[in-house]
Amino acid sequence: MAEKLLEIKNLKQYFNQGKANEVRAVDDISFDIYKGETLGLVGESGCGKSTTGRSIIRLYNATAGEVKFNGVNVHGKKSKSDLKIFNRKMQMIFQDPYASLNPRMKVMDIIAEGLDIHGLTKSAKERKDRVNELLETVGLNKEHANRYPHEFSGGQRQRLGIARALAVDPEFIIADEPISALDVSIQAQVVNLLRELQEEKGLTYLFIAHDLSMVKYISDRIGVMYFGKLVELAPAEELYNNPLHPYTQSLLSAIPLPDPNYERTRVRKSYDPVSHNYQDGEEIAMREVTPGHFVFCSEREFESLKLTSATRI
Amino acid sequence: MEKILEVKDLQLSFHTFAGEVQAIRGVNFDLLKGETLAIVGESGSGKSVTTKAIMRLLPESSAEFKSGEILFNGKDLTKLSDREMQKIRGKDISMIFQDPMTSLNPTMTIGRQITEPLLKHQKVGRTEAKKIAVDLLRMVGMPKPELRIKQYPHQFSGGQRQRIVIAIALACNPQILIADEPTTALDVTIQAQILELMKDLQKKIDTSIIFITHDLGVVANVADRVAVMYGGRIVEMGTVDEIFYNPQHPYTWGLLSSMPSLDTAEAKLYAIPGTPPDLLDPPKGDAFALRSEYALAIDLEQAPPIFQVSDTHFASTWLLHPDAPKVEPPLSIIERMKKFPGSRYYEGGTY
Amino acid sequence: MAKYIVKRVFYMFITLFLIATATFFLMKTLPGSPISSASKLTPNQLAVVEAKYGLDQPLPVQYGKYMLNLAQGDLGNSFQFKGASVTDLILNRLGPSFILGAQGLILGVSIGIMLGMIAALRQNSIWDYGSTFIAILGISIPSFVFASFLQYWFAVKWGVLPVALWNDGWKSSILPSLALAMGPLATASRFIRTEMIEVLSSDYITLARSKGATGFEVAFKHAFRNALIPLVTVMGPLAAGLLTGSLVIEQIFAIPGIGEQFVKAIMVNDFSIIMGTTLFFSVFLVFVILLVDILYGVIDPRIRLSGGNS
Amino acid sequence: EDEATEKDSGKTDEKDPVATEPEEVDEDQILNLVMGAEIPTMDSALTTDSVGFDLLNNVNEGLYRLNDENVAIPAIAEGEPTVSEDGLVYTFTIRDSKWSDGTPVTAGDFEFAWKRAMNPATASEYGPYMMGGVIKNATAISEAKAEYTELGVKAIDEKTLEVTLEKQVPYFLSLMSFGTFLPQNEAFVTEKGAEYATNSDNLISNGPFVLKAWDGTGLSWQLVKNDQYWDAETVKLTEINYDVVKETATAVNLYTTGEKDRTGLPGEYAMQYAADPDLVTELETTLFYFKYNQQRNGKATPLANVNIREAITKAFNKQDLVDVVLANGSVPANYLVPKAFAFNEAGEDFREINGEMSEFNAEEAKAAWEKGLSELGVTEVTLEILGGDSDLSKKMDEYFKSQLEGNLEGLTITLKEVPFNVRLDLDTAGDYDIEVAGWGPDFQDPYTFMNLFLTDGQNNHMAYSNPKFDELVNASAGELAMDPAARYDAMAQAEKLLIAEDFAIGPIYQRGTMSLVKPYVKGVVSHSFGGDYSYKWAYIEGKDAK
Amino acid sequence: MTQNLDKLPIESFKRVTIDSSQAEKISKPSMSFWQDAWLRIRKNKAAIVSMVILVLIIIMAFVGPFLSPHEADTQTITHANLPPKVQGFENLGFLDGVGTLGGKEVNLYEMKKVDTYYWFGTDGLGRDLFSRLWEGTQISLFIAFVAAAIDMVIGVIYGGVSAYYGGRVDDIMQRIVEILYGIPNLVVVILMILVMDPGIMAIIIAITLTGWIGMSRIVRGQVLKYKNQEFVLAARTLGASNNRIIGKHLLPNILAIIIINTMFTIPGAIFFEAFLSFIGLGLQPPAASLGTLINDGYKLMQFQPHILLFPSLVISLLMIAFNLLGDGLRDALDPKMKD
Ligand SMILES: Nc1ncnc2c1ncn2[C@@H]1O[C@H](COP(=O)(O)OP(=O)(O)OP(=O)(O)O)[C@@H](O)[C@H]1O
Ligand SMILES: Nc1ncnc2c1ncn2[C@@H]1O[C@H](COP(=O)(O)OP(=O)(O)OP(=O)(O)O)[C@@H](O)[C@H]1O
Ligand SMILES: [Mg+2]
Ligand SMILES: [Mg+2]
Repeated sequence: MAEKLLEIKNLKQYFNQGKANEVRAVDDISFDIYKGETLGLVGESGCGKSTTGRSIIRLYNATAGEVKFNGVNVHGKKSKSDLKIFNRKMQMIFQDPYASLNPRMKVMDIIAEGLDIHGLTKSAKERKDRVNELLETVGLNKEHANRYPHEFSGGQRQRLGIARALAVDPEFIIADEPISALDVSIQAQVVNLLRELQEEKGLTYLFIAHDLSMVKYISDRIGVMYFGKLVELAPAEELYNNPLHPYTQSLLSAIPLPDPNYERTRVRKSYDPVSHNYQDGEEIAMREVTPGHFVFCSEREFESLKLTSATRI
Repeated sequence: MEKILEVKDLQLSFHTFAGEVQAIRGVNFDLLKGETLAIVGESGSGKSVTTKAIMRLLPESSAEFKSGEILFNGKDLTKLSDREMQKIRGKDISMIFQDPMTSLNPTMTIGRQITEPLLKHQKVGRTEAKKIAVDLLRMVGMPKPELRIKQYPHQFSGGQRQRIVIAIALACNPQILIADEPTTALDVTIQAQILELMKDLQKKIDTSIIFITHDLGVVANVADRVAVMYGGRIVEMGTVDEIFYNPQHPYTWGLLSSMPSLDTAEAKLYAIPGTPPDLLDPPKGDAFALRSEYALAIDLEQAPPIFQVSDTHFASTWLLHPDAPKVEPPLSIIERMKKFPGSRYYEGGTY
Repeated sequence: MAKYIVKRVFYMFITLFLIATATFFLMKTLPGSPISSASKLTPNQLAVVEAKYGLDQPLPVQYGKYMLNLAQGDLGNSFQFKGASVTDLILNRLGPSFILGAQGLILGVSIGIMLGMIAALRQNSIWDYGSTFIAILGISIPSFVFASFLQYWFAVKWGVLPVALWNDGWKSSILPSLALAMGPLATASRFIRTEMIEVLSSDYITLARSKGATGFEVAFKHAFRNALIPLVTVMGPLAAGLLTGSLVIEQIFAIPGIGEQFVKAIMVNDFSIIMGTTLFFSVFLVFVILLVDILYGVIDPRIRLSGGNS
Repeated sequence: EDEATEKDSGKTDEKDPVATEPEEVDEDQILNLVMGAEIPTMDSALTTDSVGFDLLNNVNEGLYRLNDENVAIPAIAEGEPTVSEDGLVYTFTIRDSKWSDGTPVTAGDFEFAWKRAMNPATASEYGPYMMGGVIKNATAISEAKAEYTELGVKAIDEKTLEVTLEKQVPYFLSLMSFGTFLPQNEAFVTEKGAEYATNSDNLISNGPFVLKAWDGTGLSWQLVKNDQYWDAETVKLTEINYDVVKETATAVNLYTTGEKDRTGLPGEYAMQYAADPDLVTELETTLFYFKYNQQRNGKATPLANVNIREAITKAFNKQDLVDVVLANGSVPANYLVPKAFAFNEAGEDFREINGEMSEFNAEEAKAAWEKGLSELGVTEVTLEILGGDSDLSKKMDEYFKSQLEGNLEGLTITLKEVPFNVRLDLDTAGDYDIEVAGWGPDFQDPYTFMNLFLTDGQNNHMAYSNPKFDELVNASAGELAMDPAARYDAMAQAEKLLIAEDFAIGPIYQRGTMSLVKPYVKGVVSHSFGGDYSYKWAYIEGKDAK
Repeated sequence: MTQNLDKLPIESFKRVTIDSSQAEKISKPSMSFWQDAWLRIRKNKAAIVSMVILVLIIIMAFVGPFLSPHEADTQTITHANLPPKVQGFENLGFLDGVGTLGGKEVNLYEMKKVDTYYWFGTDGLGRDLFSRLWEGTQISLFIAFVAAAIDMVIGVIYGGVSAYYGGRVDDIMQRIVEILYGIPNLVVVILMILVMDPGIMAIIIAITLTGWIGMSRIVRGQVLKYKNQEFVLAARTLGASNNRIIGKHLLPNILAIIIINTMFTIPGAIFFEAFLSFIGLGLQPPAASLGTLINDGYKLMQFQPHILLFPSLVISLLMIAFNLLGDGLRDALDPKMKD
């Protein structure tokens, strides 16, 4: 497989650590992201998807664990200039198109913010040209540069967010539910744009969502999270066709599809963590059931999963 | 089947500081007894306003009812007094809202909130009402309902709250249940549970449901018939199969094909470009024309009338005019049409 | 809950300690002497008098003594009222202030709430403007002017109520309470109006209406309690303000209250009364704030008093 | 007595002669009064304020009492005392009278009270102040050179009190009516200890009235006729109800609605009530004057120059001041010893003897000013006026500023307005340029004013010193003490020296008060020093008729 | 359904290609937040009227003293206590120099033989109240504005730092505020005024001593709200410094609320100054403020109402205008404000 761009090792992110209201938002997860791929991350609301993304990009200081970007641990102590480089290489697109753009700034300044911070343009004219270019890249035009975010629709705003992220020429973009707040009819605009950009610029994505159908469409591999843990990680097709973890199965069975025939025959599976029946002392970990298909399971479950997968194929 | 609700040429505007927002620009539909009618359409297309108009819940200060009738069992709701309307609300027609987090009163126990419509409309005593409330909660699958009716909304999870809201809505066995995006704020797994619950309950008490959503997957799951709204109008209406497998309006096409099904594999999704129309100044002709690659010259001049496709299927697009050129819908739509017997792309086979 | 209160009481003591300390030293920097005829006395005589009050000792010693006495609940003796204990003085003066404060608060807040409700329910109508006008008038006219107006019209001109003094039972308290009520009235009505408008547009109100609740039920059963919550947060300072701020009204109506005495004490450097009153006010304020916070939890079930901050 | 400028309670002018018996007195003998301040204490040893002295005067009785002509007449003293040859030993006989608890008033009560006032443990302020230099050993006691028990007062027996003076004191008898010299019942005082006189329950009285319903700090109290009083027959009023009303407008309103029988009238109201028949205008014996501080913080001020002082003294229109700014019945003062206060043997007012001096005269002021400036070698002078913080003081200060700056070119006045006790502090420290000061007499003799400005006078604090003045004033209290005519002459000379030659102070006005008094209130006697009013002879007549 | 569409010409059914960039066009004119707010506030009649009144009062505060032929602190003692008299009103029954004297209506100008006009009458020292009123307004406004500005600066910094740095810093800073909050501020203020040399500065310091707490709480709430907003996070992922985040992202967003809150602190300060005057701790004469003027006037309310009337009117107008303007700004700047 391609080279690893990002290695996440035993990442933990606890909030209010040591207090009564401690939240283990991300609880010891490890995975890699390869150059040029899109890794989808799904899971129910509150399972820690955003926190994972934010920890990776250092918006939070991780409680424990490593995040290696191009082999360098970004969570270690870093000099200002190192940080700046890192800030350029890794970018984020946010969930809420309304909250993610400063309402008091013009589009021009919003998009140029990265340029300004990193001193990427020499003159005002260059800055302007670059912004216009970015606007065009995301399907808007230079007339929009002098407007304020509230004048845009959700889809347009989300594209502005993308343009902002692109301004610093990142290699890796974390897209935190970039479409869940958008209207169905314009979700496609954004997804198409992200894909186009990936092709053009060789970007790598971590695509976070809770809606599996769109994730499947855009992702090469998909990770499923449940309560702060990564429970399954597999190539997109594989995950859909052969979900192994009972939570993944339950999730897949719940996604409504725009197909009445399918809906009429849907059988929903429910997931109860108790059903694992884990014994004391059993080590539960990510285990590779089939090549590239990891499941969070015990040794005992692992064996039976391997068996069933084998029979399927 | 018997029509329980008829909406005729509803037109409604809001007066805001920026000007008149023509939110509803002539909506017609009817609701049959026991059926589920889904209304889909993008944000701002007027779904909520339509249903709130039925319930007469729009702010009187800014909403202006311009024309039309809303006939409920033959009675025109628009002509009722406030008092008469209050008797209908919660008893004959009730409503579920989008956000379970905000639609329960944070300072009132669940018990009081559920019993309120009972005490109001059913003439039952307090203890009796409490018993019914417990039963209702049990019915919507709440564990230990006797204990929980004494609790406050913040002590429940999102899914549980939505169940409570449903319990409230069903308290008086309404003839019509309006559900305005009841699951949008919920997780897919919880959403699935809620949808199942609603369908079960509908079977039990035989209400008619108006179900608003923009999620076509949900529509496919719950609806008998579907109305597609755009820019304050219903642009297409038909049975669920007609809409999903034989859509006629380019907006419906866009909607359907922008949602990847699990087997979509095209490099590019079909995307509707641009932004929704500004209802402060709605476009002259077809509101969707500016975003449509199938636009005809007349679309820019004149709003299309409603064309009938089948007994149950109507669409408002000039493309259905006999003189209009035959256009190729997007590929994914053609795929769908192949499954529908009445469509021109029908390929037979399993339906 | 218990833990929360313990924690709050602990903070209360720190607050009081700091206030006592700050006031003590601040007060000692006040120009002037508490001994009224100091200028007539020879240094010798003055020394005798100062020794009696312990004023001859160095500041830190005076401070230490004061704090020690304070810890035992002894506020010392007044300078102005020779030999009168400050505790007695405060207790004697507390009643009228408290009655006026309570009546003013209840009157002001209840009328204010009513005006605010009317304004919110009939937004942008003549009712709204009328009640806003009254509320703003309430905060636009200095209380002493308002009090004088009341006194002149109700007592002097129409003779329906006593002019002043605290000797006609309940009747004596009407005008001063009214004058005091203006502030809370304005605050309450503005808070309630803003909040009601906000609450009335919330989803759960729409849900209540969709259940068939009448306008009255919506306003009082559903919206009111929620709209009250922010008002409750300002009630603490408001109540304390009424008690401490009533000095103007007490002076005009010649009420033997605690506020009236306070400014006088400052003017004549009556250290023990200044200290005593300040501490009393502080205890009251801190206590009321605590009370309000507890009340807050009662009104809003979402707030559990678990020691966390908002 | 130092005086703040504003005073709220007015006094009645006595038109009805006390002697004539009233013909038809009302059934209800109740008087309702307002007071401007609370009672700080009823312990005569500790009282320092006018409210306290006023009440003590009506609740207790000393050896002497002021009558309606402000002449001290024997009260608890049975007739005039016998005075020793050298004029130093007075022997009083005590009349048969009782405390309100029925115990007799004895000579020992006087001895006890006076010694108690000198006892350092009592920390009395007025005891040493009033007795110092008068009663034998008082000064020594207050300087801790003698025991308080050595004070020159002795009860020979129950009925005989012997007082030994330090030196001859011509006004001694009038002092005997002053609050500090009242008797105290030893048994009662000892029993109550620290609680004594802190409220009406811990108090007994030997005067016309007893105090009731006073909680020690409250705003209301009552005087009720004392049946045990030896002269109870004379007392007509059964009840006097007091309420403290600090807001003058409120007091006027209470008067208007008939709840109160008397109210002081602030100057602002004067114009409106000018024609009111209830209006009573009365001249007090309190005098206000500029103190010119010649040395501030060790440095000579421009006021060290006599011409500058003269200029300021003459540069403001006093008539306008009293007519328009004060408008309360005050009169312009061109003197130090007030009008209608001290009289010589022949009954002539000291004022008539010494006349007016340094009156307002803009021309003379200007001339003196220029002279002074050139002597100082400057063209501009900035001076601070230290005044009180009452509204009236402030208004007055504004007037001074405008007048002085208008009449004296190159003068800039800054104003500093502080509470009374702060002003006293600054005065004692000599930290001011010009102070608006006031003085009310402590006894009925010009000496109470003159001694203020002795070089080491307790109230000098303005670096004024003139040996000639000292000599004259000291003589009046020393060698001339028993020669009334020469005394007056010496003091008249001293006053001239002080005001017309040295311009050490600049007299401003003699305070008057205006009050509204219900016409049915009769027989109230007002006093020029000590307690303000006596109600012993007061009665209500004609209220019922209304 | 009857369809009567025969009349349509065939060419109307030609397909047209829609310029896709056309679809992204925003038809509304571009409007910044402030322009939008201005539009909203323009619709709010009360706010506009308030604004006009405020501007007028402020202008008068500076120009007023020059309009009158009489100077503010010239004492013409013979003209003391005159009622208002305005040219041209002599025969109209008001503002004609008639006042009550001892319960009777008297033309005091005639009585005192004054042949000049005092539009708002005179005070007890014969000073022209018109000039004095405007000078007083000037001083009151000065006190209020300076106090509000100081409140704002301290409050914004304190609240901002507390919320932005959060954690321990916030904990400690909030404990301090809690304690300050527990101090009866009237007490502190009065003590402070007496300890300091009396005057404008003392009053301003006294007002601001605890005045900033309200602002700091509001700012803290706002910063807490905004600092985790996604646009701030976005700036942080771009490597923005704290200064940049505070200056470009936080401040501009909370500015509206700061302004609104300031609109309410200004009248509060004016009022407090009036209150201090009443208890005798106000300005030192001859300086006048609305507070001292009202205090001078209120005792004479029954006889010479004009002394009280005009300053009361101005203070009330100021209060009403600032409050309504504040309300209007709140509606305009922050339609859904909820801290
Ligand atoms: N700053 C924080 N302090 C405390 N708890 C937090 C914080 N941020 C997130 N959490 C908690 O961590 C958990 C994971 O949150 P996170 O936002 O990562 O979930 P998510 O999977 O992104 O959910 P969603 O789909 O709703 O965006 C949640 O329980 C959340 O309440
Ligand atoms: N109270 C109101 N005042 C002014 N305009 C309103 C009001 N309520 C709705 N509108 C406008 O009416 C139009 C239709 O709104 P509606 O809420 O019906 O949309 P919707 O289809 O329900 O959208 P969503 O999917 O976002 O809920 C929108 O343009 C909206 O801005
Ligand atoms: Mg998230
Ligand atoms: Mg909606």
